[in-house]
Amino acid sequence: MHIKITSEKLDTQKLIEMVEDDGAGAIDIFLGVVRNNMKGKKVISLDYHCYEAMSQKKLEEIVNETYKKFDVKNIAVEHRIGHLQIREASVVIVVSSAHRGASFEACRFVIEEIKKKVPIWKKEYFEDGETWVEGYSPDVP
Amino acid sequence: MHIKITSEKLDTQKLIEMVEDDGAGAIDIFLGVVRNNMKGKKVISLDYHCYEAMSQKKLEEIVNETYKKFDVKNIAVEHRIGHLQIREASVVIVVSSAHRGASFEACRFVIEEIKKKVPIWKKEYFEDGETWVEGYSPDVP
Amino acid sequence: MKIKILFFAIYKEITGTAKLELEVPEKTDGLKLQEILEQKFPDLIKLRGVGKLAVNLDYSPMETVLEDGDEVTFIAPVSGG
Amino acid sequence: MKIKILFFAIYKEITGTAKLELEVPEKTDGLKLQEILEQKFPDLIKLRGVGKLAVNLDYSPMETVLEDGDEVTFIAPVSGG
Repeated sequence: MHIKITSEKLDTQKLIEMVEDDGAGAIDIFLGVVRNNMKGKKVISLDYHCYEAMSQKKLEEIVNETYKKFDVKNIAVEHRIGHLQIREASVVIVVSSAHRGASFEACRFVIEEIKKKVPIWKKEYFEDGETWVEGYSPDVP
Repeated sequence: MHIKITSEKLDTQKLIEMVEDDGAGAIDIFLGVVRNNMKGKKVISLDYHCYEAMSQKKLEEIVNETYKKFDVKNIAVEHRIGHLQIREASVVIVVSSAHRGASFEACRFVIEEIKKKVPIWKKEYFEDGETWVEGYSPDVP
Repeated sequence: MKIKILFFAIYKEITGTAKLELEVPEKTDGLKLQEILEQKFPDLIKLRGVGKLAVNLDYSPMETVLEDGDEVTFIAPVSGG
Repeated sequence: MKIKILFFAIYKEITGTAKLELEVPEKTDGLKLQEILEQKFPDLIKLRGVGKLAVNLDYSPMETVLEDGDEVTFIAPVSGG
Protein backbone atom coordinates (compact mmCIF):
# COMPACT_ATOMS: atom_id res chain seq x y z
CA MET A 1 0.00 0.00 0.00
CA HIS A 2 1.25 3.46 -0.91
CA ILE A 3 -0.75 6.54 0.06
CA LYS A 4 0.40 10.12 -0.24
CA ILE A 5 -1.04 13.61 -0.16
CA THR A 6 1.27 16.00 -1.92
CA SER A 7 1.46 19.44 -3.45
CA GLU A 8 3.84 18.18 -6.14
CA LYS A 9 2.89 17.09 -9.66
CA LEU A 10 1.71 13.46 -9.66
CA ASP A 11 3.94 10.89 -11.34
CA THR A 12 1.81 8.08 -12.78
CA GLN A 13 4.76 6.04 -14.02
CA LYS A 14 6.31 5.97 -10.54
CA LEU A 15 3.07 4.61 -9.07
CA ILE A 16 2.79 1.95 -11.77
CA GLU A 17 6.26 0.72 -10.82
CA MET A 18 5.16 0.60 -7.16
CA VAL A 19 2.32 -1.84 -7.83
CA GLU A 20 4.21 -4.15 -10.20
CA ASP A 21 4.16 -7.78 -9.12
CA ASP A 22 5.34 -10.95 -10.85
CA GLY A 23 1.88 -12.40 -10.36
CA ALA A 24 -0.04 -9.40 -11.72
CA GLY A 25 -1.58 -9.75 -15.16
CA ALA A 26 -3.51 -6.49 -15.07
CA ILE A 27 -3.05 -2.93 -13.88
CA ASP A 28 -5.84 -0.37 -13.91
CA ILE A 29 -5.06 3.29 -13.41
CA PHE A 30 -7.47 6.14 -12.81
CA LEU A 31 -6.54 9.79 -13.16
CA GLY A 32 -8.81 12.56 -11.98
CA VAL A 33 -7.98 15.58 -14.12
CA VAL A 34 -8.82 19.29 -13.91
CA ARG A 35 -11.24 20.09 -16.69
CA ASN A 36 -12.06 23.47 -18.16
CA ASN A 37 -15.70 23.65 -17.20
CA MET A 38 -18.10 22.97 -14.36
CA LYS A 39 -21.70 22.65 -15.45
CA GLY A 40 -20.93 24.76 -18.51
CA LYS A 41 -19.07 27.52 -16.67
CA LYS A 42 -15.47 28.10 -17.75
CA VAL A 43 -12.94 27.07 -15.12
CA ILE A 44 -9.53 28.81 -15.15
CA SER A 45 -7.79 26.81 -12.42
CA LEU A 46 -8.53 25.39 -9.00
CA ASP A 47 -7.27 24.83 -5.50
CA TYR A 48 -7.55 21.65 -3.47
CA HIS A 49 -7.55 22.13 0.30
CA CYS A 50 -7.50 19.25 2.74
CA TYR A 51 -7.58 18.15 6.34
CA GLU A 52 -4.37 16.25 5.89
CA ALA A 53 -4.24 13.96 8.93
CA MET A 54 -7.85 12.88 8.49
CA SER A 55 -7.47 12.51 4.70
CA GLN A 56 -4.48 10.25 5.23
CA LYS A 57 -6.47 8.16 7.73
CA LYS A 58 -9.55 7.90 5.48
CA LEU A 59 -7.42 6.96 2.46
CA GLU A 60 -5.80 4.18 4.51
CA GLU A 61 -9.23 2.92 5.59
CA ILE A 62 -10.48 2.97 2.00
CA VAL A 63 -7.44 1.12 0.68
CA ASN A 64 -7.63 -1.47 3.47
CA GLU A 65 -11.28 -2.07 2.68
CA THR A 66 -10.43 -2.41 -1.01
CA TYR A 67 -7.83 -5.10 -0.27
CA LYS A 68 -10.50 -6.99 1.66
CA LYS A 69 -13.23 -6.67 -0.98
CA PHE A 70 -11.25 -7.41 -4.15
CA ASP A 71 -8.59 -9.94 -5.15
CA VAL A 72 -5.84 -7.42 -5.86
CA LYS A 73 -2.07 -7.45 -5.50
CA ASN A 74 -1.11 -3.83 -4.77
CA ILE A 75 -2.74 -0.42 -4.52
CA ALA A 76 -1.11 3.01 -4.73
CA VAL A 77 -2.97 6.30 -4.32
CA GLU A 78 -1.78 9.88 -4.42
CA HIS A 79 -3.92 13.01 -4.13
CA ARG A 80 -2.55 16.37 -5.05
CA ILE A 81 -3.44 19.52 -3.14
CA GLY A 82 -2.78 23.20 -3.76
CA HIS A 83 -3.18 25.12 -7.00
CA LEU A 84 -3.79 23.09 -10.17
CA GLN A 85 -4.11 24.03 -13.82
CA ILE A 86 -6.41 22.57 -16.49
CA ARG A 87 -5.22 19.08 -17.61
CA GLU A 88 -3.24 18.47 -14.41
CA ALA A 89 -4.05 15.34 -12.42
CA SER A 90 -5.56 15.78 -8.96
CA VAL A 91 -5.65 12.10 -8.06
CA VAL A 92 -3.99 8.94 -9.34
CA ILE A 93 -5.11 5.46 -8.29
CA VAL A 94 -3.18 2.39 -9.47
CA VAL A 95 -4.26 -1.18 -8.80
CA SER A 96 -2.59 -4.43 -9.86
CA SER A 97 -4.24 -7.85 -9.84
CA ALA A 98 -3.85 -11.32 -11.33
CA HIS A 99 -7.01 -10.94 -13.43
CA ARG A 100 -8.38 -7.77 -15.00
CA GLY A 101 -11.83 -7.66 -13.41
CA ALA A 102 -10.48 -7.06 -9.93
CA SER A 103 -8.25 -4.14 -11.02
CA PHE A 104 -11.09 -2.33 -12.77
CA GLU A 105 -13.55 -2.85 -9.93
CA ALA A 106 -11.12 -2.00 -7.14
CA CYS A 107 -9.91 1.14 -8.91
CA ARG A 108 -13.48 2.32 -9.40
CA PHE A 109 -14.32 1.53 -5.78
CA VAL A 110 -11.38 3.60 -4.51
CA ILE A 111 -12.32 6.72 -6.47
CA GLU A 112 -16.00 6.47 -5.47
CA GLU A 113 -15.04 6.15 -1.81
CA ILE A 114 -12.56 9.03 -2.02
CA LYS A 115 -15.29 11.26 -3.40
CA LYS A 116 -17.57 10.32 -0.51
CA LYS A 117 -15.27 10.23 2.49
CA VAL A 118 -11.94 12.01 2.19
CA PRO A 119 -11.96 15.57 3.61
CA ILE A 120 -10.62 17.37 0.55
CA TRP A 121 -12.32 20.42 -0.90
CA LYS A 122 -12.07 21.93 -4.33
CA LYS A 123 -12.31 25.65 -4.98
CA GLU A 124 -12.83 26.61 -8.60
CA TYR A 125 -11.69 29.88 -10.12
CA PHE A 126 -13.80 31.32 -12.93
CA GLU A 127 -13.23 34.44 -15.00
CA ASP A 128 -15.65 36.31 -12.74
CA GLY A 129 -15.06 34.79 -9.34
CA GLU A 130 -14.53 31.65 -7.34
CA THR A 131 -16.60 29.04 -5.56
CA TRP A 132 -16.28 26.06 -3.25
CA VAL A 133 -17.51 22.98 -5.07
CA GLU A 134 -20.30 21.17 -3.25
CA GLY A 135 -19.59 17.47 -3.40
CA TYR A 136 -20.73 14.58 -1.26
CA SER A 137 -21.87 14.99 2.29
CA PRO A 138 -20.10 12.22 4.19
CA ASP A 139 -22.13 9.63 6.07
CA VAL A 140 -21.76 9.84 9.81
CA PRO A 141 -21.97 6.53 11.69
CA MET B 1 -7.87 7.89 -32.09
CA HIS B 2 -4.41 6.41 -31.85
CA ILE B 3 -3.84 2.72 -32.61
CA LYS B 4 -0.49 1.01 -32.98
CA ILE B 5 0.93 -2.48 -33.05
CA THR B 6 4.59 -2.39 -32.15
CA SER B 7 7.47 -4.55 -31.05
CA GLU B 8 8.84 -1.73 -28.91
CA LYS B 9 8.28 -1.27 -25.17
CA LEU B 10 4.96 0.48 -24.51
CA ASP B 11 5.08 4.04 -23.17
CA THR B 12 2.03 4.68 -20.98
CA GLN B 13 2.91 8.32 -20.29
CA LYS B 14 3.06 9.11 -24.02
CA LEU B 15 -0.41 7.66 -24.53
CA ILE B 16 -1.81 9.62 -21.58
CA GLU B 17 -0.56 12.82 -23.22
CA MET B 18 -2.25 11.78 -26.48
CA VAL B 19 -5.73 11.61 -24.89
CA GLU B 20 -5.48 14.78 -22.82
CA ASP B 21 -8.29 17.22 -23.49
CA ASP B 22 -9.30 20.47 -21.79
CA GLY B 23 -12.77 19.05 -21.28
CA ALA B 24 -11.64 15.72 -19.82
CA GLY B 25 -12.10 15.23 -16.08
CA ALA B 26 -11.15 11.56 -16.05
CA ILE B 27 -8.65 9.22 -17.68
CA ASP B 28 -8.74 5.47 -17.23
CA ILE B 29 -5.78 3.36 -18.27
CA PHE B 30 -5.57 -0.40 -18.54
CA LEU B 31 -2.31 -2.31 -18.80
CA GLY B 32 -2.20 -5.98 -19.67
CA VAL B 33 0.97 -7.31 -18.09
CA VAL B 34 2.92 -10.56 -18.46
CA ARG B 35 2.53 -12.56 -15.27
CA ASN B 36 4.68 -15.38 -14.00
CA ASN B 37 2.11 -18.13 -14.08
CA MET B 38 -0.65 -19.60 -16.21
CA LYS B 39 -3.07 -21.80 -14.28
CA GLY B 40 -0.35 -22.40 -11.70
CA LYS B 41 2.39 -23.27 -14.19
CA LYS B 42 5.48 -21.07 -14.06
CA VAL B 43 5.86 -18.82 -17.11
CA ILE B 44 9.37 -17.68 -18.06
CA SER B 45 8.50 -15.33 -20.91
CA LEU B 46 6.22 -15.18 -23.90
CA ASP B 47 5.82 -14.24 -27.52
CA TYR B 48 2.92 -12.39 -29.09
CA HIS B 49 2.34 -13.11 -32.79
CA CYS B 50 -0.20 -11.29 -34.88
CA TYR B 51 -1.88 -10.90 -38.22
CA GLU B 52 -0.94 -7.27 -38.35
CA ALA B 53 -3.17 -5.86 -41.11
CA MET B 54 -6.26 -7.56 -39.71
CA SER B 55 -5.35 -6.67 -36.10
CA GLN B 56 -5.03 -3.02 -37.09
CA LYS B 57 -8.44 -3.17 -38.82
CA LYS B 58 -10.15 -4.93 -35.90
CA LEU B 59 -8.64 -2.46 -33.40
CA GLU B 60 -9.97 0.43 -35.48
CA GLU B 61 -13.43 -1.15 -35.56
CA ILE B 62 -13.37 -1.71 -31.80
CA VAL B 63 -12.28 1.85 -31.07
CA ASN B 64 -14.89 3.28 -33.46
CA GLU B 65 -17.58 1.23 -31.75
CA THR B 66 -16.36 2.44 -28.36
CA TYR B 67 -16.65 6.09 -29.43
CA LYS B 68 -20.24 5.38 -30.46
CA LYS B 69 -21.24 3.52 -27.29
CA PHE B 70 -19.64 5.73 -24.63
CA ASP B 71 -19.37 9.48 -24.06
CA VAL B 72 -15.58 9.67 -24.29
CA LYS B 73 -13.14 12.29 -25.53
CA ASN B 74 -10.15 10.32 -26.83
CA ILE B 75 -8.94 6.73 -27.02
CA ALA B 76 -5.39 5.47 -27.55
CA VAL B 77 -4.46 1.80 -27.83
CA GLU B 78 -1.14 0.07 -28.38
CA HIS B 79 -0.48 -3.66 -28.46
CA ARG B 80 3.00 -5.00 -28.24
CA ILE B 81 4.14 -8.06 -30.20
CA GLY B 82 7.31 -10.14 -30.11
CA HIS B 83 9.15 -11.45 -27.09
CA LEU B 84 8.08 -10.12 -23.67
CA GLN B 85 9.39 -10.67 -20.16
CA ILE B 86 7.47 -10.96 -16.88
CA ARG B 87 6.10 -7.54 -15.75
CA GLU B 88 6.25 -6.04 -19.25
CA ALA B 89 3.04 -4.58 -20.66
CA SER B 90 1.50 -6.31 -23.68
CA VAL B 91 -1.33 -3.83 -24.15
CA VAL B 92 -2.11 -0.32 -23.01
CA ILE B 93 -5.54 1.29 -23.41
CA VAL B 94 -6.08 4.92 -22.43
CA VAL B 95 -9.48 6.64 -22.46
CA SER B 96 -10.34 10.20 -21.50
CA SER B 97 -13.85 11.48 -20.78
CA ALA B 98 -15.64 14.37 -19.09
CA HIS B 99 -17.00 12.11 -16.33
CA ARG B 100 -15.35 9.07 -14.81
CA GLY B 101 -17.99 6.42 -15.53
CA ALA B 102 -17.49 6.58 -19.28
CA SER B 103 -13.70 6.18 -19.04
CA PHE B 104 -13.93 3.09 -16.87
CA GLU B 105 -16.63 1.46 -18.95
CA ALA B 106 -15.07 2.28 -22.32
CA CYS B 107 -11.63 1.07 -21.22
CA ARG B 108 -13.12 -2.22 -20.01
CA PHE B 109 -15.09 -2.59 -23.23
CA VAL B 110 -11.97 -2.14 -25.36
CA ILE B 111 -9.96 -4.83 -23.55
CA GLU B 112 -12.86 -7.31 -23.62
CA GLU B 113 -13.32 -6.77 -27.35
CA ILE B 114 -9.59 -7.08 -28.03
CA LYS B 115 -9.55 -10.42 -26.27
CA LYS B 116 -12.44 -11.64 -28.41
CA LYS B 117 -11.68 -10.27 -31.86
CA VAL B 118 -8.12 -9.19 -32.55
CA PRO B 119 -5.99 -11.86 -34.27
CA ILE B 120 -3.10 -11.91 -31.83
CA TRP B 121 -1.76 -15.11 -30.33
CA LYS B 122 0.27 -15.67 -27.22
CA LYS B 123 2.86 -18.40 -26.90
CA GLU B 124 4.06 -19.08 -23.38
CA TYR B 125 7.47 -20.47 -22.52
CA PHE B 126 7.72 -22.66 -19.44
CA GLU B 127 10.77 -24.29 -17.90
CA ASP B 128 9.90 -27.52 -19.69
CA GLY B 129 8.44 -26.35 -22.96
CA GLU B 130 6.11 -23.96 -24.70
CA THR B 131 2.48 -23.74 -25.67
CA TRP B 132 0.05 -21.64 -27.67
CA VAL B 133 -2.50 -20.13 -25.32
CA GLU B 134 -6.09 -20.97 -26.23
CA GLY B 135 -8.15 -17.87 -25.90
CA TYR B 136 -11.44 -16.80 -27.41
CA SER B 137 -12.78 -18.25 -30.61
CA PRO B 138 -13.98 -15.22 -32.57
CA ASP B 139 -17.61 -15.02 -33.66
CA VAL B 140 -18.12 -15.26 -37.38
CA PRO B 141 -21.03 -13.23 -38.79
CA MET C 1 -11.87 21.37 29.53
CA LYS C 2 -9.97 22.43 26.46
CA ILE C 3 -10.58 21.28 22.88
CA LYS C 4 -8.85 22.04 19.58
CA ILE C 5 -11.07 23.14 16.74
CA LEU C 6 -9.89 23.17 13.12
CA PHE C 7 -11.55 25.08 10.29
CA PHE C 8 -11.24 24.09 6.64
CA ALA C 9 -12.52 25.35 3.30
CA ILE C 10 -15.74 27.38 3.67
CA TYR C 11 -15.51 27.16 7.48
CA LYS C 12 -12.05 28.67 7.37
CA GLU C 13 -13.23 31.47 5.09
CA ILE C 14 -16.18 32.33 7.30
CA THR C 15 -14.31 32.23 10.60
CA GLY C 16 -11.12 33.73 9.19
CA THR C 17 -9.14 31.25 11.21
CA ALA C 18 -7.69 27.77 10.74
CA LYS C 19 -7.39 26.71 14.34
CA LEU C 20 -8.84 27.58 17.71
CA GLU C 21 -8.12 26.33 21.23
CA LEU C 22 -11.32 26.66 23.19
CA GLU C 23 -12.29 26.22 26.83
CA VAL C 24 -15.72 24.53 26.91
CA PRO C 25 -17.89 23.09 29.73
CA GLU C 26 -17.65 19.39 30.60
CA LYS C 27 -20.08 17.19 28.57
CA THR C 28 -20.17 19.59 25.63
CA ASP C 29 -21.35 17.68 22.56
CA GLY C 30 -21.22 18.58 18.85
CA LEU C 31 -24.56 20.39 18.98
CA LYS C 32 -23.52 22.50 21.95
CA LEU C 33 -20.16 23.25 20.32
CA GLN C 34 -21.97 24.40 17.20
CA GLU C 35 -23.94 26.90 19.28
CA ILE C 36 -20.83 28.15 21.03
CA LEU C 37 -19.11 28.67 17.67
CA GLU C 38 -22.15 30.40 16.19
CA GLN C 39 -22.00 32.91 19.02
CA LYS C 40 -18.35 33.59 18.26
CA PHE C 41 -18.82 33.61 14.46
CA PRO C 42 -22.46 34.52 13.66
CA ASP C 43 -22.02 33.80 9.92
CA LEU C 44 -21.58 30.12 10.78
CA ILE C 45 -25.35 29.92 11.10
CA LYS C 46 -25.44 29.79 7.29
CA LEU C 47 -23.68 26.43 7.49
CA ARG C 48 -26.13 24.80 9.91
CA GLY C 49 -26.90 21.29 8.72
CA VAL C 50 -24.23 21.49 6.02
CA GLY C 51 -21.17 20.23 7.83
CA LYS C 52 -20.62 16.89 9.51
CA LEU C 53 -18.81 16.62 12.82
CA ALA C 54 -15.43 14.90 12.94
CA VAL C 55 -13.71 14.09 16.23
CA ASN C 56 -10.11 12.87 16.32
CA LEU C 57 -10.03 12.11 12.55
CA ASP C 58 -13.36 10.21 12.41
CA TYR C 59 -16.85 11.27 11.41
CA SER C 60 -18.97 11.30 14.55
CA PRO C 61 -22.64 11.99 15.32
CA MET C 62 -23.45 15.54 16.46
CA GLU C 63 -24.50 14.09 19.82
CA THR C 64 -20.96 12.87 20.53
CA VAL C 65 -19.81 14.14 23.92
CA LEU C 66 -16.40 15.74 23.59
CA GLU C 67 -13.46 15.08 25.85
CA ASP C 68 -10.55 17.14 27.01
CA GLY C 69 -7.89 17.40 24.29
CA ASP C 70 -10.18 16.32 21.42
CA GLU C 71 -9.42 17.59 17.92
CA VAL C 72 -12.72 18.61 16.40
CA THR C 73 -13.81 19.97 13.03
CA PHE C 74 -16.85 20.39 10.81
CA ILE C 75 -16.58 18.80 7.37
CA ALA C 76 -18.39 20.60 4.55
CA PRO C 77 -19.49 18.37 1.65
CA VAL C 78 -16.22 16.98 0.27
CA SER C 79 -15.17 17.45 -3.35
CA GLY C 80 -11.83 15.69 -3.70
CA GLY C 81 -10.84 13.11 -6.30
CA MET D 1 -8.08 -18.40 -59.97
CA LYS D 2 -5.32 -17.56 -57.54
CA ILE D 3 -5.68 -16.82 -53.83
CA LYS D 4 -3.20 -15.84 -51.14
CA ILE D 5 -3.26 -17.91 -47.96
CA LEU D 6 -1.56 -16.75 -44.76
CA PHE D 7 -0.68 -18.98 -41.79
CA PHE D 8 -0.28 -17.68 -38.24
CA ALA D 9 0.52 -19.16 -34.85
CA ILE D 10 -0.32 -22.88 -34.63
CA TYR D 11 -1.21 -22.92 -38.34
CA LYS D 12 2.20 -21.58 -39.22
CA GLU D 13 3.89 -24.16 -37.02
CA ILE D 14 1.98 -27.05 -38.54
CA THR D 15 2.39 -26.00 -42.17
CA GLY D 16 5.92 -24.70 -41.71
CA THR D 17 5.03 -21.74 -43.90
CA ALA D 18 3.69 -18.22 -43.44
CA LYS D 19 2.28 -17.61 -46.89
CA LEU D 20 1.12 -19.57 -49.88
CA GLU D 21 -0.11 -18.51 -53.32
CA LEU D 22 -2.51 -21.19 -54.48
CA GLU D 23 -4.33 -21.90 -57.75
CA VAL D 24 -7.83 -23.10 -56.84
CA PRO D 25 -10.99 -23.89 -58.90
CA GLU D 26 -13.61 -21.17 -59.43
CA LYS D 27 -16.31 -21.14 -56.68
CA THR D 28 -13.98 -22.62 -54.08
CA ASP D 29 -15.37 -21.79 -50.63
CA GLY D 30 -13.79 -21.96 -47.16
CA LEU D 31 -14.79 -25.59 -46.64
CA LYS D 32 -13.34 -26.65 -49.99
CA LEU D 33 -10.14 -24.68 -49.29
CA GLN D 34 -9.81 -26.44 -45.95
CA GLU D 35 -9.89 -29.80 -47.75
CA ILE D 36 -7.34 -28.68 -50.31
CA LEU D 37 -5.00 -27.51 -47.52
CA GLU D 38 -5.49 -30.72 -45.53
CA GLN D 39 -4.32 -32.66 -48.58
CA LYS D 40 -1.19 -30.53 -48.78
CA PHE D 41 -0.59 -30.49 -44.98
CA PRO D 42 -2.22 -33.61 -43.45
CA ASP D 43 -1.55 -32.44 -39.87
CA LEU D 44 -4.02 -29.59 -40.41
CA ILE D 45 -6.80 -32.14 -39.84
CA LYS D 46 -6.05 -31.73 -36.10
CA LEU D 47 -7.24 -28.14 -36.35
CA ARG D 48 -10.61 -28.93 -37.96
CA GLY D 49 -13.29 -26.88 -36.28
CA VAL D 50 -10.72 -24.88 -34.31
CA GLY D 51 -9.95 -22.03 -36.68
CA LYS D 52 -12.31 -19.44 -38.08
CA LEU D 53 -12.08 -18.30 -41.69
CA ALA D 54 -11.03 -14.74 -42.43
CA VAL D 55 -11.23 -13.28 -45.92
CA ASN D 56 -9.66 -9.91 -46.73
CA LEU D 57 -9.25 -8.96 -43.04
CA ASP D 58 -12.76 -9.91 -41.92
CA TYR D 59 -14.15 -13.00 -40.22
CA SER D 60 -16.30 -14.82 -42.76
CA PRO D 61 -18.49 -17.95 -42.73
CA MET D 62 -16.83 -21.13 -43.99
CA GLU D 63 -19.36 -21.17 -46.84
CA THR D 64 -17.99 -17.91 -48.24
CA VAL D 65 -17.15 -18.34 -51.93
CA LEU D 66 -13.64 -17.06 -52.58
CA GLU D 67 -12.67 -14.76 -55.39
CA ASP D 68 -9.54 -14.27 -57.41
CA GLY D 69 -6.92 -12.36 -55.42
CA ASP D 70 -8.52 -12.90 -52.02
CA GLU D 71 -6.29 -12.92 -48.94
CA VAL D 72 -7.45 -15.82 -46.79
CA THR D 73 -6.42 -17.21 -43.40
CA PHE D 74 -7.65 -19.41 -40.58
CA ILE D 75 -7.75 -17.77 -37.15
CA ALA D 76 -7.04 -20.03 -34.19
CA PRO D 77 -8.64 -18.90 -30.89
CA VAL D 78 -7.08 -15.51 -30.19
CA SER D 79 -5.18 -14.73 -26.99
CA GLY D 80 -4.05 -11.13 -27.25
CA GLY D 81 -4.57 -8.35 -24.73
